[in-house]
Amino acid sequence: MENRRDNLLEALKAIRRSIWVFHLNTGSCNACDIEILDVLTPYFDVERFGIKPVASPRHADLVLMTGPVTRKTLPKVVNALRAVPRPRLVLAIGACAVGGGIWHDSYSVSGGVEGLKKVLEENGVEIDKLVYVPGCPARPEAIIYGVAVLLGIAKPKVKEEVVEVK
Amino acid sequence: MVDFEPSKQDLEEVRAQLTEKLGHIARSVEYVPGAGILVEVPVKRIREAVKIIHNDLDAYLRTVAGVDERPVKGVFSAYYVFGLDSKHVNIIVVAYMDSDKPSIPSVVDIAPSADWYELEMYDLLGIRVEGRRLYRFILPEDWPEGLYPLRKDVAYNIRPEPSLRSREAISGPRIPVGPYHPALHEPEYFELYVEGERVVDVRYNGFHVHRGIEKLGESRFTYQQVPFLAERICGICGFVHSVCYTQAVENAARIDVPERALYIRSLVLEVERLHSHLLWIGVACHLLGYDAGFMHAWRIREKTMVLAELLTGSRKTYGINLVGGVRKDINRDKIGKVLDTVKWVEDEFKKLVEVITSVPQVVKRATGTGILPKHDARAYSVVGPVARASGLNRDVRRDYPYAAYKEVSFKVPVYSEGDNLARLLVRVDEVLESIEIIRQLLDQLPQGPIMAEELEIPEGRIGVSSVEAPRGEDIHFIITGKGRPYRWRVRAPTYQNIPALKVMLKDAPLADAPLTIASIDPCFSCTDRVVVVDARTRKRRIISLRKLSKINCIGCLI
Amino acid sequence: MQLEVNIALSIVLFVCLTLLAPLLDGIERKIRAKLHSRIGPPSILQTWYDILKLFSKELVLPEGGLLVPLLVGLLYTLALVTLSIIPYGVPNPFTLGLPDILLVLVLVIALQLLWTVSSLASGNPYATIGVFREAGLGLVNEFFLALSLIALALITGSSSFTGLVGFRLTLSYILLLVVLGIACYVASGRIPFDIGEAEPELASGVLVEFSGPVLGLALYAHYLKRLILYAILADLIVLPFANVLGLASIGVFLLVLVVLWIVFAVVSVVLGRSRIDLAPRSLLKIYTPLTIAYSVLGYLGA
Amino acid sequence: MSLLKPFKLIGIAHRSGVVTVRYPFQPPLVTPEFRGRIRIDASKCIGCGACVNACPSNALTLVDDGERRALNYFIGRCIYCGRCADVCPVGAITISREFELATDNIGDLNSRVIHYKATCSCCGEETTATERMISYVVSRVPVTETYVHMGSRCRKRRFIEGLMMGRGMIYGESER
Repeated sequence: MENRRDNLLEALKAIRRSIWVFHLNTGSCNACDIEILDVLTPYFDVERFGIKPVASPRHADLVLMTGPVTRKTLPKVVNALRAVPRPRLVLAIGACAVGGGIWHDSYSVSGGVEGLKKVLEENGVEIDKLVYVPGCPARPEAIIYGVAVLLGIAKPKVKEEVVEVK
Repeated sequence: MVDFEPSKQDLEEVRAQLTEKLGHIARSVEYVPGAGILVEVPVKRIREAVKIIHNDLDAYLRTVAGVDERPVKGVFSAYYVFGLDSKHVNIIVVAYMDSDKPSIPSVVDIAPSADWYELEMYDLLGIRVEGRRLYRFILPEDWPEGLYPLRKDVAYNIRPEPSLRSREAISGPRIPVGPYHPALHEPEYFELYVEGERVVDVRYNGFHVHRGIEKLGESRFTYQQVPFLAERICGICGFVHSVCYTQAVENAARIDVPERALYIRSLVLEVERLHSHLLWIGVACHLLGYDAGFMHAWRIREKTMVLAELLTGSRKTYGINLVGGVRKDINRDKIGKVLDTVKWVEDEFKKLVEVITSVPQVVKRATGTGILPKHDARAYSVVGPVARASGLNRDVRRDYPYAAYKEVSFKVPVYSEGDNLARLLVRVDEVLESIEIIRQLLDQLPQGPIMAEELEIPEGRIGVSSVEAPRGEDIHFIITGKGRPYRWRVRAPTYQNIPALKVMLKDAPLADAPLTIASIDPCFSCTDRVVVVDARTRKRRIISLRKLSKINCIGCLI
Repeated sequence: MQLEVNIALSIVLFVCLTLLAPLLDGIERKIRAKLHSRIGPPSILQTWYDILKLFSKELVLPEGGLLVPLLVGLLYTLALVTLSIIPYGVPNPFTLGLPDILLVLVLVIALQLLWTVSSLASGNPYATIGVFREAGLGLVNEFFLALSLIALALITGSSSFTGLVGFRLTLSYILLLVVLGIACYVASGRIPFDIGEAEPELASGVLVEFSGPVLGLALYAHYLKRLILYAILADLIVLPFANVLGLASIGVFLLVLVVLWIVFAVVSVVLGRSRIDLAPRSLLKIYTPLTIAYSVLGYLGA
Repeated sequence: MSLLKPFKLIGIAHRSGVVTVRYPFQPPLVTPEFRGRIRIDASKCIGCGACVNACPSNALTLVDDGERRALNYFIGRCIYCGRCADVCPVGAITISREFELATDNIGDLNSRVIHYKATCSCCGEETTATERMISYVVSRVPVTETYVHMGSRCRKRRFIEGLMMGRGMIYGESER
């Protein structure tokens, strides 16, 4: 366990200057996907962090996952994630991927990454680090911030808040 | 002010024509305000009716909605919505079917664009369509037989366990291309049947993004929540859907929407068109290997995204539409910013287009490729820039005016070549027209409230509404129910355009396929993957479109 | 004594050039970013970072087993060998008096062929299409590349780069340079001529099959190939003046090399990608008249 | 020269310069209108659930647990439409401009306001309303005070009793 965490930290360190990302659309409405494209274009230009998208999951250091994981894409998503070399780092982008989104309980989706996790477990595909990026769609800056959180450069700002009213 | 009404004279003319030609089969012909002329025919005679309306009257098939009306009327029904562009009126043919074993004759040989609608009726409602091949189309392969999600006795959140078969599919790649798995990037694909480098046939294997939206809108949501759901049908032209939905409800319930709200809707629709066309032009450049064009188109587009956020509060999925009006007003400060931005966009865009159209590879590869002849365009009832590039002069904004479009004047660009370059030029012209429309709208913006005061939505009304999306005509069909739509049928523009790809891709070189597929501007992420099948050996190879077009992926350009 | 200095210098230059290749790609990425109105990679070392990261990642063997990694290894070695025998602004001592123009020609064509072969070996379905496309374009391009290099030997009257030193520039030589320039541009797999292979295909076609170090090595070999092609061009420009410049010609050579790389990079940014049926035809249209022109002029001695 | 025309791009790039926003070292491209996560002011919230009814994506839910009732906000599912803020009767919900919400722990994305249910002044059982809701109603419409402190069952009984007494029926007969 301890060993694994060290490995993960080391791997995160190794990719800090050069992060190759693979975009995995699991049935999203495209809004998050165009925001992902947006971070590559002049205004946000993530190449300034050494981030570069790749066409094959084999080359990927990080998977950008969008969409609620529809029933039809489910087997293919599992296959794609299996093809990613360890450590598998996943950024779940947008309300759909994080919590199933507006259609979280519809008949043809599996409710985002939480529903996917179960299927992945059954099929023996492990995810080493998963970071959630809420937003509908997640704005380009939020995606950049999410990558920073994943790499451990930024600390998550959001905390669970429970207030009791008497 | 309700949606556009056809003139009395046109209406009478069409009604007289219908009574004359359909008199012997129609049970009734009546005008339903907010929807169109409703013609009821016996289910056995639907083919005759469609033949007369589609071929003799020259109307376009806009959508078909199958409805489970058993709880209300004890029947299944099918609504065929035709548009008579020249008279600005819809003709809705309805046929009622037996509640136990619903079936209806196929009309696909008369109107080829009915193909998908019939498959969908079969798949989601269990209506048998006689006289054609039926197969699983939208639902996943492991979905249980006999469970039809759009039927009223099926819960919206039913989740049958995925079968063992699909589990096997998970545990091994289905098509042996090594670790390169199918559907890695985007979840839709086309199957191109090729001989050598020549495409001989195309099959679309899609609907991976089917999220059960229509069912959700009919069950979990309320009238005022559906606009937010509708907006998420498509993340690129979502506002079109929310406008279309709210208009359909307003039409059905005859709600008076304040004029200022209509202007704001039109304004935001045009801003959305700007961003969408700029996005498309960028992606087209990228597909042609001209990444500088892609980057600069998106640089210009970014300003429209910031503008959209200023106007609505969100960069995408704006969320300002409600039945009866809009939620966010604009003020003088914002108007000034809008005008500044569109001026800037106009200048920069003109400069960029001049450069893009001078790049020899872009021009050479777009000219004469992916041709859609006019008669095929007509047969497939294609919409939007695809139709206009093939010489069909159709634009919902002019033919069925909605929101504030009857108050502004604009040109509808039409080209007759039908190739990829024509579709590019249509969109370039439309960007400039949109900017003009935005200026006119802001110039005439009326004062007043932005939300209707009375909102009463009676049950059992029919409403049809159409909006010209950046990709073409979007159409929503609604039957009102208690607290929420009883039936909500959405037909996105791409739905109408994809079947026409068969014609555009046939006999074309493989290298042109990506650009041609992209040229109909399907939500582009849906077009990323093709299966290439060798027509002679039936061998399947999966390749990504990106590679096909020799594009390393956006990454390699930075 | 002179020879030993020369050898030492050549070794130093060889090492510098191997290190320079990814660096030049880093500069190219920075320039491309500027033309896109954005910042681009954090530094010109970015390509190096990418390669080093790939070496630190695990190697997942493709289904074809060791064949593909071995081919990539061979490719890289071949690239290094080719780089070691080209002159660096001054005649290279490693050629040992062999006819090095022809040697370089054979090695460059071998390098191109090896790319194609690795394409086939990867068993990637896409690569098959790519190989045929490349064959179409390569047939035209490599033919003219070979023809020009042979013509070069004939015009200068020597089959070695040494023969170029002090060569008086003629019109035919300049035309020949133009043809070679275009041929090298096309051979380096740049837009609009990357249709068949090169970066898009080999970077994602063959490379899609594996990850980690092998991918890094293949990318590295690709940049080296580019460097070799441009270095040959730079030599042809600089060598005629080598006797005037003396040792400074090494500096001029490096400068010309960098400038060529940058100019080619800019050209590839402002153009789009051609199509397999268009590209060979347009190349033929350019090559044929130029080749005839330099042949005639060369025969006349102009 | 039309061949040189594509090179005009260099001019375009030069004129526009580098446009990149250097977020996170520069402020993000956020306009004042931007809708980020919502904030629920627990001191104002009365736990009525109007926001829950309006929320299209079920990001806001009411969870009853014995005497407690929690208003749960799951940021991960929120679509940032701001409808909750529109319908809140007491203005407890405000829309912030926060968007830096990424985290590796999904629990961080929950926030909860826990209310206590009022007890029926008659039978002492928990009612369906929270204490805050009752004081809100009382402050608005003081006349309802007698009924408002009762659970729905007792309220119904008391009402029927009142009706019967008014008609001169005997007290207690209403209990079947």
